[in-house]
Order: sequence, then structure tokens, then C-alpha cells
Amino acid sequence: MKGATVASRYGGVFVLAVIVAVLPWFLPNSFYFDVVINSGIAAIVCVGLNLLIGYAGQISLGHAGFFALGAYSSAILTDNLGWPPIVSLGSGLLVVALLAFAIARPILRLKGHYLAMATLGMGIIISIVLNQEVDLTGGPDGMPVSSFSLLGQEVDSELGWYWIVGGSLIITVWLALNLIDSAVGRALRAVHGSEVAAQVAGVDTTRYKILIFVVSAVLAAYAGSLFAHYTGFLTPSEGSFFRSIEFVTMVVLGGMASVFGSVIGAAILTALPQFLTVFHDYEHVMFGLVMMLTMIFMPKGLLPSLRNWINKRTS
Amino acid sequence: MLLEIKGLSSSYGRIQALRDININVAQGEIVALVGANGAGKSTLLKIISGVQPVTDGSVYFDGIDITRASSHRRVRLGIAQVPEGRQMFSPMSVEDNLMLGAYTRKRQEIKSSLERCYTMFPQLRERKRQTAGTLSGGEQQMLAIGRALMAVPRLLLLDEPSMGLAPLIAQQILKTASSLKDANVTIFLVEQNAHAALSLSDRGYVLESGEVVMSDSGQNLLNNEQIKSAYLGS
Amino acid sequence: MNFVRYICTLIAGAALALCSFIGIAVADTIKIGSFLAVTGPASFLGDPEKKTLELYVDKINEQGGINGKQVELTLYDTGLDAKEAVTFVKRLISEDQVDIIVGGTTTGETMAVLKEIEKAGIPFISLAGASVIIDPPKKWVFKTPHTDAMAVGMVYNDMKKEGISKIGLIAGAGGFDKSCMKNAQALAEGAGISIAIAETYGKGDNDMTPQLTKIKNAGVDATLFCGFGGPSSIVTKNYAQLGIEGPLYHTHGSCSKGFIKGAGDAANGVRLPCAALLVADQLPDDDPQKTIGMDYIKAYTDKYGSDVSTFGGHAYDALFIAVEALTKAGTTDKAKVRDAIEATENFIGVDGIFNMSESDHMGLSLDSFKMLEVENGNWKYLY
Amino acid sequence: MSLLEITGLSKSFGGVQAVQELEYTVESGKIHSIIGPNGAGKTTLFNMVTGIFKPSSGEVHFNGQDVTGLPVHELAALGISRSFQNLQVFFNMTVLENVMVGRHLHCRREFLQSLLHTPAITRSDEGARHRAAELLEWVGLKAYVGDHADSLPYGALKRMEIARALACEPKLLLLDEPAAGLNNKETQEINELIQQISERGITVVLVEHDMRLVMGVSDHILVMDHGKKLAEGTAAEVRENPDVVAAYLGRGD
Amino acid sequence: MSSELLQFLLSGITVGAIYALVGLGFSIIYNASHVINFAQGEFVMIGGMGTVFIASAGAPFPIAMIGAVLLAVVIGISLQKLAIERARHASVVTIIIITIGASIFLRGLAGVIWNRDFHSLPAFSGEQPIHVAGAVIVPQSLWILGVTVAVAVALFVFFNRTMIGKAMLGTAHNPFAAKLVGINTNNILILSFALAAALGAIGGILIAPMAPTHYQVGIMLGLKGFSAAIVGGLGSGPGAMVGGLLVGIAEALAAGYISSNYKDVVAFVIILLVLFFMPSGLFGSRASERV
Repeated sequence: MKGATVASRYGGVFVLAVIVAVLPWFLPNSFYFDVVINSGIAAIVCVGLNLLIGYAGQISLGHAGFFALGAYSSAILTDNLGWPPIVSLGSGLLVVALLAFAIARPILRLKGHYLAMATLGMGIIISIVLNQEVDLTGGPDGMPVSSFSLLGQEVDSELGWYWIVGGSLIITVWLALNLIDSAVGRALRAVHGSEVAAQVAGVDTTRYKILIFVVSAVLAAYAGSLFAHYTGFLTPSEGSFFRSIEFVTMVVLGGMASVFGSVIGAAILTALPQFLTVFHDYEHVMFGLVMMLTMIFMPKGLLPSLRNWINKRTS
Repeated sequence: MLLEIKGLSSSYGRIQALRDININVAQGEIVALVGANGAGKSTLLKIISGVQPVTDGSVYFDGIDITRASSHRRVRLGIAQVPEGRQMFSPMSVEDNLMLGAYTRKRQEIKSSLERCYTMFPQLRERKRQTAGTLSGGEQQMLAIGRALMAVPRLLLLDEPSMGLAPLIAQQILKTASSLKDANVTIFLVEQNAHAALSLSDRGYVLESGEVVMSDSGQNLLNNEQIKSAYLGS
Repeated sequence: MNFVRYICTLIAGAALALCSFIGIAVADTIKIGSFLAVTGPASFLGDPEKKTLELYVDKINEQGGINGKQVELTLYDTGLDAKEAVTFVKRLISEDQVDIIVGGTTTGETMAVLKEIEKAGIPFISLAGASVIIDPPKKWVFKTPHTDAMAVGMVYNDMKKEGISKIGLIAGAGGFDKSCMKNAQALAEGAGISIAIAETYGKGDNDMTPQLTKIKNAGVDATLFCGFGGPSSIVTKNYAQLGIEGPLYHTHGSCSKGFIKGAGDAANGVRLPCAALLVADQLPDDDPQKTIGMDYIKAYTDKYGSDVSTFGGHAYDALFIAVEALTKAGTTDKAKVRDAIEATENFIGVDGIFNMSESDHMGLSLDSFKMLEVENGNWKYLY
Repeated sequence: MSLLEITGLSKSFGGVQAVQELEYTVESGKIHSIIGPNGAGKTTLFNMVTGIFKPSSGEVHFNGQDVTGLPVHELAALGISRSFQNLQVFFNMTVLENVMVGRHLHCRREFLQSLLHTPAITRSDEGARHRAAELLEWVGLKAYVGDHADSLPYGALKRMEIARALACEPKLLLLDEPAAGLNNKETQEINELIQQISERGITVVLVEHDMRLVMGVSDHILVMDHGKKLAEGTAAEVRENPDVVAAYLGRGD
Repeated sequence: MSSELLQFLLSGITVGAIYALVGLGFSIIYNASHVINFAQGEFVMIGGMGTVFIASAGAPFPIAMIGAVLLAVVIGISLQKLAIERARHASVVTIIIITIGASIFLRGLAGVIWNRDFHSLPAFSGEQPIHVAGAVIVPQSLWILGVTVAVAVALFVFFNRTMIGKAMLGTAHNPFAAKLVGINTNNILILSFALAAALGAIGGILIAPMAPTHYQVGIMLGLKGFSAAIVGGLGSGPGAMVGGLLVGIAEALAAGYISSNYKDVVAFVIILLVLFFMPSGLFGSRASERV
């Protein structure tokens, strides 16, 4: 069974890498590239968020706040202070990590709906600040972000971004899978399964909850930073309550405690609105309906439900 | 037979709690079900009340098959339970707890039932405005019995009425229970306190690990050495 | 089995959707693309814009199209999400291969897509207000609405006429509100106006009494409100209830009948700059905007049964500037169409008379605004 | 030698005294049982010893050290482990992983190394996996090793909890009703398991209702009633104690 | 008390009363089913928009209002029967997503079937402001406060004087015991959704004459109502009332004394602080986990 976990870990990453490597030849134009790149960015957030929600069992309805903070700090440092983008990105991650660390302890003492409320409030506070600090962020009208450059090489082609985001996603997934299959990851999952039993096994549950909260916040911020440079323009809607809900929905839709589920969830929910445009006025009605029906009939999410179904069929 | 349980099995979660149980209770009897903790006694009462699903077998009440009947329908048919641990509506007043006991009955009948209940348990009348959570253990047990009687049941299920009570209070509660027989209520009693339970019962069943291992008159069981073994492991 | 059936339906639906959005681009038509915030917090603006575009594209086709070609409108709803706006613009350009884009309800969405527009080189007429969109001018980008700076300038002129010097400001949290407030603060000094107090309210607020109480206590001569939608009515009502001295000014964000209906009697006395559209019937007969305004009002109310707002008017102007340019250019060649738009001259729209140039990609002058006052629950044309 | 010493320990919940002024000593290397009717305060006692509840008053000494009020994971590090009355299984993991969580303190768990899954982590994990598999085999769950925890029958989960607790390499193992819900055969197997655990030199304290089990394995029995000590001694002594008989069977009057 | 402070308080209480009504809906549903219904705000929207459109079809206002409340009730019950009940065993997050899906669905439908314009209802009894010690209050505020108090009293009577109300409370406190005394807990669940929908709709109707209603009006009101319910302690009726007033007053005072830019931030910071010090809200039950 050692072989099994390792195989699923590297096998999955391999399949993902192959898909990422081959996909560009099937993308006819920049629109498809855009959808795929946005899916990838969302997937990075969702993999991190799934570590928090799906694996450690701590809900967050405010992760778009971290996404937006990463995006804006990168943008502000690059454009207002003239820092090199890569340095801005690093500093942005540090800022978000510190902030997440500072609020993690009081927030993660809460449970269930109270935790949901607190993280939601946190996200809303961040989004209001982004809206109000017009001089810094451009307020609701947004701010332009200069393009990303690495070692003097500017990334401005869609394909360039595709490789950056694709590579980041593969590494994120790989790291996440590594983490899950380590003592740290087992401790996290144990926190979800039974906090008291985890403590009895010697797990300092508070420490691990804080750790994973910070990790997921940093991943969200990283994705946000990529997004900022990729689109070249930021508005505070990136940090809104809706975006937070969207991320959580992606995680739950793909499947809790399923890293690849998060990738699939992110891809589906990014692409779905594009499909639903055929319903014109009924686009949102259909979107709400799809959300409800999927969760009613597949409460465990797409990938786990699919896996159960295949298992049932084969056995 | 008022209550007939035929070949009943039940599991909840991963535990097979009951296996092939056959129990009969006739109109007007007091029947005790004794056995050690975890033997499945409470599960059986929950099944009779319809709050726990049956895996196999059937339950008849007064000749009607109630195996799949909803819990509220069973109360209307005349089955009331005094659950283990009292299960008060703790933040609500004593009187409200009693009133809810009569939830299935006509409004105009409640008044007299309430009066009867207060006559039986004068302490409850004194404390009728207090919240149930503030009562002592014994008073809570009285309230639990009173609440079940408010439904004017034909069959009363008593689950561990003496649990956690000081011996004197426990005896008082059990005496009260036996006096209900005079009020034409059939009683099915589950007790850890085997002596007390069997001494006031007409008949008894001994449950061990989810199976009925013995059934006899209360007196015979009381004198049976096997009972002692089931409890004290000797 | 529920689950299987569900998955099948989902896949079938997706396939259907895919086919329908790949399988266009055949007939020889002129394609106009649009992305609007039809839903979301700015639906108040985006919804009439969408209705106007759909209404007039149908009319144009009934009348034979442009240069004999039918017009096809591809319209996406962004829900006021800049990210969606960028994706939709990429889709319009690379997938739907439209010839021109008319859209962008708000400044944020418009600004977000400019990079894409410039890169692809496609004529684009924005429906958003802020001057930053066309200042400095960008090769492919045009816009129709008056800027909020113009509206503020118009209000300040009127204030000076009325002898007002000390004012209070109240604005919402949205892009329009913030930009308007910023302009009001920037332009105040030059206009000889001092801003004693500036207050804001939040998304979804139902009562602005606390903010207005502070304005009242600041002892101002007049108050300028920067915002639109429901809050226009709430602020106006609260203002009247608190009995604040001095007139209340709004900007063109309140140029819709919905504002008066919402505010009721409290709206009386509010002064605001609007496009001529709202008072088309009161304009002198020789005013060139009179007929076009009256026609638009009739067409819109006949079709949708609801009152016109000037926001739909922005879409009307943008659409017809595009149509005129396409007609004149006689081709869908993007560079030629762009040049034709830049050459727009004396185009009479509901927003005013447009004269575009290389340095002016909006083409409206301050006199295209009309100063109105609400009187007896109706617009009154002042000057 | 006493491994665990409890002096004057009390706990109350909103006015209800769950445990009152309890004095109790656990001798190293022996099998102890705590019995008593429902609500006697046995589990509350366990919860205080393992740090889940903070005592209202009194002290707990473990291995000569005052451990009163220490957090649960620190007590675990000192060598106190337990199983639970109501299963506390990590249903989101496999059986093997459940037990591997028990190896937490013995695993390398540096965060960055875990992310990269360095050879050091792999080795340490390998060790944990090996030990966990060994323990599972030892408690008789070899067949279930790779299964998901939520597919196991109840009896197997009980054993898995014991294996998980053993994985911590505890000095003191508290078992809360290990036989509850088990049939006779399974109870007998648990009985044997407890004796084997004791033979490994681990001190065991048992809360149990199944008297056959208790009387069979215990070196020392503490009887609790209403949060207080009712009696203590060997199985024979306790069985003959009239207070105990009355508490269990009721008085025969 | 300065007239300024009084003015802020009046404003805060008026708005807070609406939050309280919405928050009560959250609490009632939570009590019955332990579900947080994120579609609660849509009942507010249906109340306001429903009244507008039923009235525009020619019904007199009182009839339109009753019609809108009934419409909300029907939708609330359908939500329970068609969505929540089917996902009974799903996780908390899954059910949250379902209710969010429902709110997007309902909002979308309202935007299409009705429209996306702002609509006003006439004030129930004029708009002539009333002056109180230098502050002003409009008659509609009095209606809001009056109806909220009336609803609170009615709910108090319902829960304390009627059998069905007591049965609802009993089911919330102890669903197991409720079944044993013969309460049909399924019906209680349906009733709780109906009641919550009605409360939301009443809130929506009350606020519509003050703040124009719109198909999206439910988003923020729902969020604030949720905040009210959480601050007060989930499942506590008085908690939701106090929570609603607290949030409303905090907003008004923050706007008045601190910064109107950051008034919502102040409100949310207060909510967070309350939760940090009282992790189950002001009146929430402090349940301890049994192991």
C-alpha cells in the first residue's frame, strides 16, 4: 500500500503535467487561453483552500480577501513604488502571511458557523479597505498593473502566462500532495476527523490550524499576485464576498479533501459561466440551479462521487 | 397482547445492537427488561417509540403493525416513553414540559390531565413556573414520568428511571411507577437496578449483548444466580 | 440512478452549449460585440443599456441593416466583474470575431479591458463615465457619456450663479460615486467652492441619516450628492426629513425617472445636470436633440413599458456612432472604421452633439448638458 | 511505584459535582479498572487525567511530575494515551493512517521538508508506516490495513483506537469502555489484548461496564458512585463489598 | 443626550430592526434544522418586489403585501422540501453552498420575471417627519419599530402561549424528546421555513418605502441579518433581536462619530470582537463536546 499512495501522488501529478503540456495545442485562441489561465489561477487558490476546508476541516468564507491582498500588494509595490515584480510578489506573500498569522489564533478558536461568520467578516473588511483607499488602490475603478518580468524578460504573451500558471499549479499540487502524505498532513486531517483524538495523539491542534490557515492564505495571495500581473488591471471585486464564496464553491463542487477535485472544480466553475451565456437572461438562474442540483445529488463533490460510482461499478 | 415484538433486529452505525428479539407485553402487566449497560435495552425502547429504525422483524401494538409507523403516530396510538437521562426541554418551564407531553391530545382534555399530574407529583405543582433544567434529578424524573402520562398512554415505556438518583429517591420513583398499574397503564420497564425492577414486575426479560437470554416471572428471575453473573461477572 | 442521469444531462447540456457558441461566424453579417453589467450592483446602468442595444439592433435590421448587411449583436453580462469583462472581450475578439465593441458599463470594467482592446486593435466605444478612459486618448478607445468632471463643473457653475460657496458632499462606495467625489474635490478650488465635509455610505445601506446629520451640523449652503440607483432616493428623502438648509444637487447619475418615483415629494427642488433626453418635450422646437430624444423615448417605452434613463441613451449614442462609422467606412476593416469614428462630426445623439477628433475621443462639450430641476415630481428644464 | 497520583481532584459542571475530592493512585505496570454506575464520573476522571477538562481543584501527578492542567498534546508527549468511549476515529483517513497519526510525536514533521517530501521525511514516514502496520497486525487488524476507516465494523474500530493509542508508545494507557458494543467473543479478545498490552510493560487503566472483563483482568479496581470513591481493592474484595453490590443490583428489600 | 446622538440612535434602531427581523429568520431555521439559510435575504427581496408587482397588477396595497408574504412563504417551504430536505445528511459547507445556489437562483429569477429597476412603495402613513428633541424620525421608522415590536411580541406569544409554538421551541431544544411526545418534527421544519420566510418578507415590505427595493436588495440585508443572528448567538430569538439592533446602532454611530468610509468595517470589527470574547455569541448556548 506504500506503492499505492506514492503512485497516486506522482501518477496524478504526472497526468496533470501531461494535460498542461498538451493543452495549448487544443486552445484555438486567446479566449480559451484566458479561460484556462483563469482556471489555473483559481485552482491554485482552491488547492490551498481545500487544505484548510477539506483536509483540516476549518471553513473560510474570506479567502478572496487574501487573494486580493496578494494581488494589490504586488500591484502597489510594483507600480507605485517601482519594485521589481518578483520582489513585490515575495513581499506581498510575506505581508499576507504575517496578517494571516496574526488573525489566525483568535479566528480559529471559533467553530462551524461562527468561524464562517468571522472569516466572512475578515474578507469583507479587506474588501472595504481596498474600495476606500482610493489613493493606493484606485478604489472601485481599479488600478492598472504593469506586466510581469523575470530576469529582465517581460511576460506578455498568453502562452508565457499559460506556462507560468500551469507550472505553478503543478508545483502547488505536488507540494500539497506531499504535505498531505506527511506527518504534518496526517495531523491536519486528524484535526478534521476528531480534534480531541488528534490532541491525544500528541498533535498541537492549534499550531497546525494556524499553520494551514497561513499556508492557504499565502497560496491565495500568490495566485492573486499572478492574476494581477496577468490581467494587468485590478478592481476590488477580486476581494469581494462573492469571490470568496466562488472559491469555496469550487472546492466543495470538486470534492472536499480532494486536491485534483479542487482543480476540476476550479476549471468547471470558471468555464461554466461561459457555457451558460447561451441561456442569456437566464444565465444566473441556471448557474444557481446547477450549483444547487450538483450539491444535492453529489454532496461529496464531483471527484469523490465519480470515484465512488466507478468503485461501485467495478466491484 | 398489547405489545408484540417478533424477530426484531437492529443495528445503528456499525453496531448490531439487537438480534432476533421476541418480547410480549400483555394489557395491564408490568414487564421488566434487565441487563448490563450496553446490552441494547435503550435501543429496544427507542425502536418501540419509533425513533430508531428496525433492520429486521416487526412490532405490533394492539394488533396493529407499527414497525414503520412514525413516532408521532405511535404516541397517538398510546405509546409514551420516559427516556433515559430524562431528556427534558430544559430551558422551558415545568408546566410547558407537561403541556408538550399532551401535544397529541385535545386541548380541552389537557387541563384535567395536568391536575391529575400535579396531584400525583405535588413537588411539580410547586415548581411549575421554574425551568426544567433547574430541577433536582429526582424532580426531573418525576417530570419525565408526568410528561409521558400527560399523553394518557396505554403503554408506558420507562428507561432507567432510577439512574443517577440517590437510593431513597430511586425507590420512591419506582414505587410511583408500580402504582400506575392501578391506573390501568401497562408498563415496560428497563432498569440497571435489577432487584428493584424485578421485585415490582410481573415478568422479566434478561438481555445480554443484544439478545434475550432468559425470561421468567419477576420473582423467579430475582432468585436466579445467572442474573448476578450478568451484572457482576461472578 | 439519479446521479448518472444527472451527469448525462450535464454533459449533454455542456455539449449543446459548446456547439452553439462555436457554430456561429458563418453568415455575412456585421458583428457588434458588447459586454455590459446587466446584473450585479450596476445593473441599474447595464440593464437599460442592454435593452437599448437589443431594441435598436432589431430596428436597424428591420430597416435593412448597414450597407445591406444584417447586424448581429453578441452581448455578454459581466455582472460588474472586471475579470469577466476581460474574458468576454477576449471572447468577442478572438472567438466571436466581432467587428466593433460597444460596451463597458462602468469605468472599472472599461479600464480593465483597454489593454486587450489596444493589443487586438478593434474599435471600442465605452459607455462609462470617467475621463481617464479617453484622457490621454488611446487609439482604439472612444466613449459617449459625459464625464463626471463635466457634471461637477456644470453643478459648480450653477452653484456660483446661486451664490453658494460652502458645500457638503455625500457619495456612495461605487466607482461612479468615488470618481465623482474625487472630481468634486479636485475642481472645488478652481470654482471658488469650499467643501466643508465629505461623507460616504456603504453598499446596501438603507438609511443615510447619520451622514446627513453631520452635513447638516456642518452648516453648509448646499449639498452635492454623487451616486446613482436606490441611494439617490434614500439620500434625497433623508435630506428632506432632516430639514437641511440649502438646495441638494445631484449629478447625472440620478437622471432617471426611477429617482423621482423613489424619492417622492422629497425630490422637488433637486437640481442636476442631465442629457437633453429627459426634457426632450420641453426643449424649444428648433433644438436638434428634440426629435431624436422624443423618438428614443417612444421606442423604448413602447417596447419595454418602463421609463427611459440617460444610461440607455449612452448606449443609443454609442451604437449609432458605430453604425454611422460602419456605414461611412463601407467596410468592416477595423482601421477604417476606427478612423470613421474619430471623424464623427455633428452627430446628434441623445447625449448631445458629438464632434470627435484625434485629441477628443468623446466629442461632447459642456453645453450638451442641460440643467434641470425637479418640480412637482417631474423634470423641469432650466437652461 | 506509583505512576499516576491523583489528590483531591474535583470537577463540577454548572453546579453539578461530577467528581468530588477524589484520591487515587495507579501503580506502574498493573492493570487497573474503574467501575461504577452511569454518571459516576469515570469518563470525567479520564478527561481530567488526559487534559481534556481542567480540574476545578486538586492535582494530578504523573511519573512524579505535577501535570495538572497541562494541554492534551503535552500530556501525550509525556506518555499518557487513551481510547474513547464514543469512538473518536479519523473517518477521513485509512486505517493505517489513523494509526500513523498515533506516531505523530515520533515522526519528523518539519514543515518545509514535509512540503518537499525530502528523503528524511520519507524515511521517517516509512518507519511510522512500518510500526503502524506492525501494531495493526498485533491487534489483529492486518486484513484492514489499507481500508478506509469508515468501512470498518465497530469492533475493529475499537481495536484500531487501541493500536493508535499504542502507537504513541505511552507509559499509561487509559481505555474507556473498550468492550462496549462488542459481543462475547470480541470481548474475550479485548480481554486478551489488554493482558498482552500489560505484558509489554504499559500501565493500563480501564473504565468498563462488562464485569466479566473487569473482574478477569484487573489487578486493582476503583468503584465510583456519584463522583466519589465508593470502594477499591482487588476483584474479590470489591465483589464482596456490600456497598458495591447495592450500587449495582439495588438493595434486596 | 445631544440631538446628534439621538439622531444616530434613531437611525441605527430603525435599520437594526430590519436586521433583527432577517436575523430572527436565520435563528428560527437554524433552531429547527441546524441549517444556515443563506437565501434568507431573498425573502426580504421577495417581500418588497412581490408587493410592488402584485400591486402593479392592480391589487390594493394591503392585499399585495399579504400576497408577497404568502409568496415568500411558499418559496420558503419549497426551498425546504426541494433542496434542504434532500441534502439532510450533507455537510455544513455543502448545505451553505446549496442555500447560496438557491439565493442566486431566486435573485436571477426575480431579475428576469420582474425587472432590474428600483421600485418604491408609498410610505404607510405619509412622509411628514416628526421632531423629537432636535432629531427627526419619519412615520415609516415608527412603522418599522412598531411592526418589529409587534412581531417580537407575537413571536413571544406564539412560542410561549401556543402549543405549536411550544412544540417548535421544544423541538429546537431537544428533538429526540419532541419525537417522544408525539411532535411531528417534519412539520415543525416546514413551519420554521415558512415563518422565517414570512419574517424576511415583512422586513422587506417595511423597508421598501424608506429604501427603494431592487432584485438585489437581499444580498446585503441577508448578510447583515446573518451577522445579527451570529452576534446574538445562533438559535436565540432575543439574541437575534439584540444582535440586529447592535449591528444597526454600531453602523450608525460609526458613520456618525468615526468615519462613514469605514462604518461597515467598524461594524464587522465589533462582530469579530464579540465572537473572540464570546465564541458562541451573546446569547448562544455554550455546548461542550462529549468524548
